[in-house]
Amino acid sequence: MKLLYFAWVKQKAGTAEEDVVPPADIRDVNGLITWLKTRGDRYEAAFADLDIIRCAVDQEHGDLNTPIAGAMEIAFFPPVTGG
Amino acid sequence: MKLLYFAWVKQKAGTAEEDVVPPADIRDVNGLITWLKTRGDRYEAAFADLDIIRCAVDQEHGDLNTPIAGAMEIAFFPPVTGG
Amino acid sequence: MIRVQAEDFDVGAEVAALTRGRTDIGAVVTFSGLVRDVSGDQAVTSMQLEHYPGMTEKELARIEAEAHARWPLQATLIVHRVGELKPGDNIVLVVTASAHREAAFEAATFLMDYLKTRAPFWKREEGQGEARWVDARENDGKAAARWKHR
Amino acid sequence: MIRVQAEDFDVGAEVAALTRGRTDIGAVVTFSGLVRDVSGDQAVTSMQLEHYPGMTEKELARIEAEAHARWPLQATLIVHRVGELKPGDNIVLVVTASAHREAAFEAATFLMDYLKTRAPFWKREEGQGEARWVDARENDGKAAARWKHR
Repeated sequence: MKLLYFAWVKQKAGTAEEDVVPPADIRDVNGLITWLKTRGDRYEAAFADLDIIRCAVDQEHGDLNTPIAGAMEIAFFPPVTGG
Repeated sequence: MKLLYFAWVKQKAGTAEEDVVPPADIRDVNGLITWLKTRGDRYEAAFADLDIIRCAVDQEHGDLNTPIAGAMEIAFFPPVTGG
Repeated sequence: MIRVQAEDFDVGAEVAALTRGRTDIGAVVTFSGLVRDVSGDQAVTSMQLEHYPGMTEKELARIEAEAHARWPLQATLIVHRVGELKPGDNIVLVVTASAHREAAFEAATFLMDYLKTRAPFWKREEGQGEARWVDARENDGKAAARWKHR
Repeated sequence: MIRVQAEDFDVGAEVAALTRGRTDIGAVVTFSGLVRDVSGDQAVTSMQLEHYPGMTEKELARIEAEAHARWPLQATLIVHRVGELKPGDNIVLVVTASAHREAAFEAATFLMDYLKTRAPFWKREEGQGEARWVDARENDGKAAARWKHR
């Protein structure tokens, strides 16, 4: 599974992109974040306030409850500010 | 006093512009129209349906009750259709 | 700024002129009105735009001033063509510039709603061998009325 | 039509391309968003536009399809720039073309409201020696929410 990070989430996570194999019992975005936070301080920092974290699963907007089974690409980013 | 006519009001009245001296007891646009209609069939035709006649007194939108005392220029036209 | 002219206009050139050298404008909205080849169910081959010289400019200036009184606008432009036009030709251009998009969108909508019901222009369409004066749209009156109590 | 590009755009050329040779379009609305030299009370000397390649195009296409499902539109265009921009530079262009102005105005407003809250772009402003990621505006969320039940 490919993870992507954008804007300040990328800066805090210290990476733009990484490949991970989360444990098989992780079912949704919320579970994935909980697992990521066990992997180091920079993930703790990136995901400290989930109110300002947005995500996309396979390039479609998702939320904490979106299932991740079969997903190829999951992205984390702040609320968008284009336009 | 100068009278101006536009669009189909001009076509029915048979003139674009004319100078008139209405009787001194005519106080408002309604009185002016009533007087104009006594001047011939083409005015009767132009002012047959007052629901679709609009007017301007000295280049500001008016209505049947707008006073005409001191007015230099009064225009009659259909509802506008620009834009 | 107000212009009544027979000549065509260029949306891009007008926007560029309004924003050139400025860094306080965050949003520009333009509206262009064009001649269509049908009106109701009738074919249109040409259109004559008549207006009331003198009052037209005054009324457009009043409408523009009203927009500036209602919204924080850095710049506005109204250009209206007169004379003979063909299907596909430009008729009217409204441009609004503001710091934020809400004011630019609302002011442009307002300018068009008011222009449609207050600016002294009249369209005469030709097609299928006959000419007819265009009737005012009831919807235009309703669109203008919604700004009354805002 | 959707474009994500580093290059600038020309509003007039885009409108001309959309309307060329057509006589069924009565109304064209454009929205241009520009970089301002202040953000809140902070000076801005440059702006970086980051985006999510792949998802950006998909999301803009979804937003555009939603507008076509809601309004009778002859044509639409969304152009969004990425990379480094300076105050006064264009950021985004939305163009809507319809037979009548109501649809063109509403669809352009809708496209901007949805783009602001759904398209994966992030602005980073620089000024007075520091860089900061722009916070989302609460008003943008409210503006987008008003289309939910229409």
